[in-house]
Amino acid sequence: MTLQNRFEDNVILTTVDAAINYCRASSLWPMTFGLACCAIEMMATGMARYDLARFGAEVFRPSPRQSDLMIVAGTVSLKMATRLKTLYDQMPEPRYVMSLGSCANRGGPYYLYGYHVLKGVDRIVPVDVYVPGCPPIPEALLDGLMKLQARIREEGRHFRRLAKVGGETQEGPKGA
Amino acid sequence: MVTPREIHDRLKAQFPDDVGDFVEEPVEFFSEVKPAAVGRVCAFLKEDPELSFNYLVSISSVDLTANLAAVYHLESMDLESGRTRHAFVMRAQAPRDNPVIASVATVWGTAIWQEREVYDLMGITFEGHPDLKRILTDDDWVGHPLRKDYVFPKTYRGIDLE
Amino acid sequence: MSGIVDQVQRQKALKTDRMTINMGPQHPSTHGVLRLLVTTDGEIVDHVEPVIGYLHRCKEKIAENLPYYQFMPYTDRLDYLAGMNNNWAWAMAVEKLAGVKVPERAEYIRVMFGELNRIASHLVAVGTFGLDLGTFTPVLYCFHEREKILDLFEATCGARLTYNYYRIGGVAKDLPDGLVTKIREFLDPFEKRIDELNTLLSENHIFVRRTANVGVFPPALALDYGVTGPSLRASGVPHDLRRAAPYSIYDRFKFEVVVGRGEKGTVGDTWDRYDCRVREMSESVKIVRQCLDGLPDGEVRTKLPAVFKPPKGHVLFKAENPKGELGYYVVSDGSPKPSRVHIRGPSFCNLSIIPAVCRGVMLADLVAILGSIDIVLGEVDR
Amino acid sequence: MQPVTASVGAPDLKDRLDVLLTYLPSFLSSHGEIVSAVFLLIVALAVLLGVSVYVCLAVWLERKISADMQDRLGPMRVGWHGVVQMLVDPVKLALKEDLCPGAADRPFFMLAPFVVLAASFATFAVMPFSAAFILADLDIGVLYVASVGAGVLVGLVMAGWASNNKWALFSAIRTIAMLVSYEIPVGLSIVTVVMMVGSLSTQKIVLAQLSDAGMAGWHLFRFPPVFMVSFLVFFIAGLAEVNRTPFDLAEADSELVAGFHTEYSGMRWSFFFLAEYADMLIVSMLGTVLYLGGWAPLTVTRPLTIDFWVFWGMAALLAWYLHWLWTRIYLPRGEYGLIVVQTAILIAIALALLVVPSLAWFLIKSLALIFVMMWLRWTLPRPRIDQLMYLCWKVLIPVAFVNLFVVGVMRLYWR
Repeated sequence: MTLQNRFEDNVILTTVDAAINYCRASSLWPMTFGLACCAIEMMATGMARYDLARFGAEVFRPSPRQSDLMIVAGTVSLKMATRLKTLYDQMPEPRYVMSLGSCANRGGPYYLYGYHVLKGVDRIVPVDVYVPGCPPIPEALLDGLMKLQARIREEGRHFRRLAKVGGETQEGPKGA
Repeated sequence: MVTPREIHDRLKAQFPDDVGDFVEEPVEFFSEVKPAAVGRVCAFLKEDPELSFNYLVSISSVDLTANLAAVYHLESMDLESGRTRHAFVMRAQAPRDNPVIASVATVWGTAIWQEREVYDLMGITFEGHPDLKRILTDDDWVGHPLRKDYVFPKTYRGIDLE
Repeated sequence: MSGIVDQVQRQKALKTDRMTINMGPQHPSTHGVLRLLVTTDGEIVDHVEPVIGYLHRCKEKIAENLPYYQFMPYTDRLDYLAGMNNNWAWAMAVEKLAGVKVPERAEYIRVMFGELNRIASHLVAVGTFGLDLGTFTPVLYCFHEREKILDLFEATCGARLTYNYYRIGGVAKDLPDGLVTKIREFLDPFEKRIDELNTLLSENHIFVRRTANVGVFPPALALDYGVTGPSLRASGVPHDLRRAAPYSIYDRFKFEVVVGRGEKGTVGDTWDRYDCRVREMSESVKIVRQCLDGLPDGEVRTKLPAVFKPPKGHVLFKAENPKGELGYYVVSDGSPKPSRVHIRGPSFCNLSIIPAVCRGVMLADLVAILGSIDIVLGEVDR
Repeated sequence: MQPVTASVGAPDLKDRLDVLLTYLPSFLSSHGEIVSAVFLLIVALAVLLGVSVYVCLAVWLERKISADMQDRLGPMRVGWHGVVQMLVDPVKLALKEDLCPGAADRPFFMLAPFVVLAASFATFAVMPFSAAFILADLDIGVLYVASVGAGVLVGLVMAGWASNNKWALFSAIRTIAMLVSYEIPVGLSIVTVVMMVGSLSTQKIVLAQLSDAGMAGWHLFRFPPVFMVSFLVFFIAGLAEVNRTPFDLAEADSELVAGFHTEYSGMRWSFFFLAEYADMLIVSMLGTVLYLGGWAPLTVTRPLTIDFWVFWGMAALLAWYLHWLWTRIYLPRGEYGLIVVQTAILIAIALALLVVPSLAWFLIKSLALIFVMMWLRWTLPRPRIDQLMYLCWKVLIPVAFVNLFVVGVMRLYWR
């Protein structure tokens, strides 16, 4: 059996889990990775008016190795798709992906005639949060971030993601 | 100020075999130039002290069904005053099955990328270009997207595009 | 003795090699998804080859498949820092092709928003340029001002970045109530903010040392590579389409064409390109003020048929965008959809000069030069 | 389970305890080094813990200070004004996956963060936190800081080389060039102080600055402007030594992605981070020891004497003047009531500072220097590598040499 089933839910473990999840949720460092228009709104979110720092997420790390959150901000072209996958692979677990904007979600306005546009970033990397908009306003990005934080806080066990490295899916029923 | 008509006449006198008709459309006038002669003609347009077209605005490709065409927009700019002295448009058509046009990359630096773009998206080959390869799409891309008969790919590097 | 000779021999046999580095597509200072293949000799850059296309979004193909009206939102996403200007150029290109007249009030509104967007775009350019040179704070001050402009846009058309506000034959709708006052309220303290920026960044000794005499674009070379906009003007060529070939109603306004003066170094160096943008913001403020003073009443949009068919023909229309000359080459075959649209992106041409000027500079200078020409990848790759 | 041992074990244990209690005092008195070693270990762990706590605090402070300078709020959501952020980040980093790139030189890659961390933490051994609280009052204390501190360089180069990443390699090359060069001005300005005091011991240097006149005894104010120049050279070169902006070329975000730690993740990366902030503290502490009187109080040591009133009177006048300037620029005139209150507060602070222990003085001064470092970081752009070398070899080193010469002459004739 997997490692997970050796531990039953008990007070200590769940408390530790909750604390760890809280830490992870409150310290989501995004990668400096802007693709298109949405990246400008992502920058605007980091700036004084919207101030991503309030959520502890202003530490934009230029290297994927040190980041927790990949904000796919903008259109993923086919030329970029393989590189994006590489970047995702370079991130250490636990890692989260936010698909920002219609293009990253589903191809957006380029869905129909965009021969060179990937129709949804979830075709190559697992996505945790989708933020709609073209581009989403900074409030939407903040909302997405808070939704992601809420999800992380509710994660079943802190090693759930670790246990599934290399697995097919990152998602599963809670506490599976 | 030299009008496009006068420039066309000068070109016709200089290159009687290479320069074709002067087409007057409602908004823009242009000269037809033989594809193999584009390099020569452009070098002349740039070097001639009176014309001195020092600014290639753009090379636009057009799919004319039977032929593929490249449209060159040229301007002559006075570096002191920043004014445009005169402008000129010329078009070169090459047959669809073997679209080859002489390169102007040695005449204007900006043509290096612009010709690569035309090659990438329209599939016109520029003869004499120092480094003609795809620029916007990746090297393993199939087809030239801006042609009217282009079929959208179904998959690319294992990614489903439907 | 022989030991020393051996050592010398061995040193001669030591070979130094060029190193090829991949800068991007994910790199903090490539302003998006540009990739630079840099061959270096230690810190000295030997050769740079930009690799573009990571944001190729098939705009030209899409334009062929959509009616003229419907391509408008896509133009927003070309140079996404200056959506208004892109809209405007498209509108004017089609208007020129079809011979559509634009009402007076719409022209004023168009100029006004075009210039406001120019300020917003330059603010980002200037701020991120500071970011490239390693100072983080100016960009926040710049975005602070930019947000105020975006507020004005949001009040008018409801969007912060991709406006889709201009229409063929005018603008989408009239200004909301009280916007004129709001614009004035923004403009009055804005010039002081520019002074603040100059104190913080432009006159900073380290900043000047980093940018002056670095990456000089000689005017003839710049034009040869099709460099336009502030980058060309910084080289001392006063070429501004607003003055050289006035479109819309630019012939009515008094403003100065900003050129590089070589104040801190050579004409056409990185500092000049930066400085031109800063000074251009003041000029844009002047134009907006004149617009506000002369804003007439009346219609804002010419009525056009729902199925809009321009006559057969083709046109290349260029407009002076914040980055340079944005050109739309539109071919119409008389149908509701354009037969071919080619976009001459200013950033595309401005970027192409990089291999020519970045030989022998240091790696840090390469970043500075790249930042100073202010590219937007949406426009480079289209 | 073996219950047998448990039943017969009881008398044995009592016997052993008796033996232990009988012989332990004599053992300890005859082996004093063990006692001191254990004691040192405890103190060293305390310092280690203290420095780690400081790093967490400094990171939070840096985020808040930068936010304040940039007109934003900074961390707000976890705890009061995001103060818990300094616990949250380390926990997250500790639980992140520890990656080692396949092409990396694995042993060196794994080892490098520890080398850096060990080198920078080892220097705390000779820091005189107070008159009594010093781990090792070496006779060559300052030399020890300079030489052990240089061990950081080894770690950084290891990291840069072993990562097998071109950006990291670039950064390593820059680090070598920079750190080796900047050791010289740092060393030269340290020598000026050492010549003045006549000792390399950090504690002796502090004691030499301890006087009844308070601040006037600090080296910084000795023979103005000689030691002020020396301090400036030390501080600028020190900034470069610790890779802080404007001299953070080794990890220049906009050029080298993240420099030598591009490939590091999780805890190993946070070790670099820890070392960077610890290095900042070392330079600040060393600056404090050498120029700012170490743990010597800011005020005069004898309260309520004429020196005391002169010093704080001057301070009050200065505060009044600054306030006057401020009102001239930003506020309507005539707020003299505020100035009176301000002066009163100043004097109250002065009285309160008299009871501040010397350890706190040391920390306050060091943190003040750290604040200056942060302030510079969020204000200045970054020079180019050749300009950095120019600054070192053609500006700082000549200045430091001239300064050294002047101090030498003064030491000879002007005791």
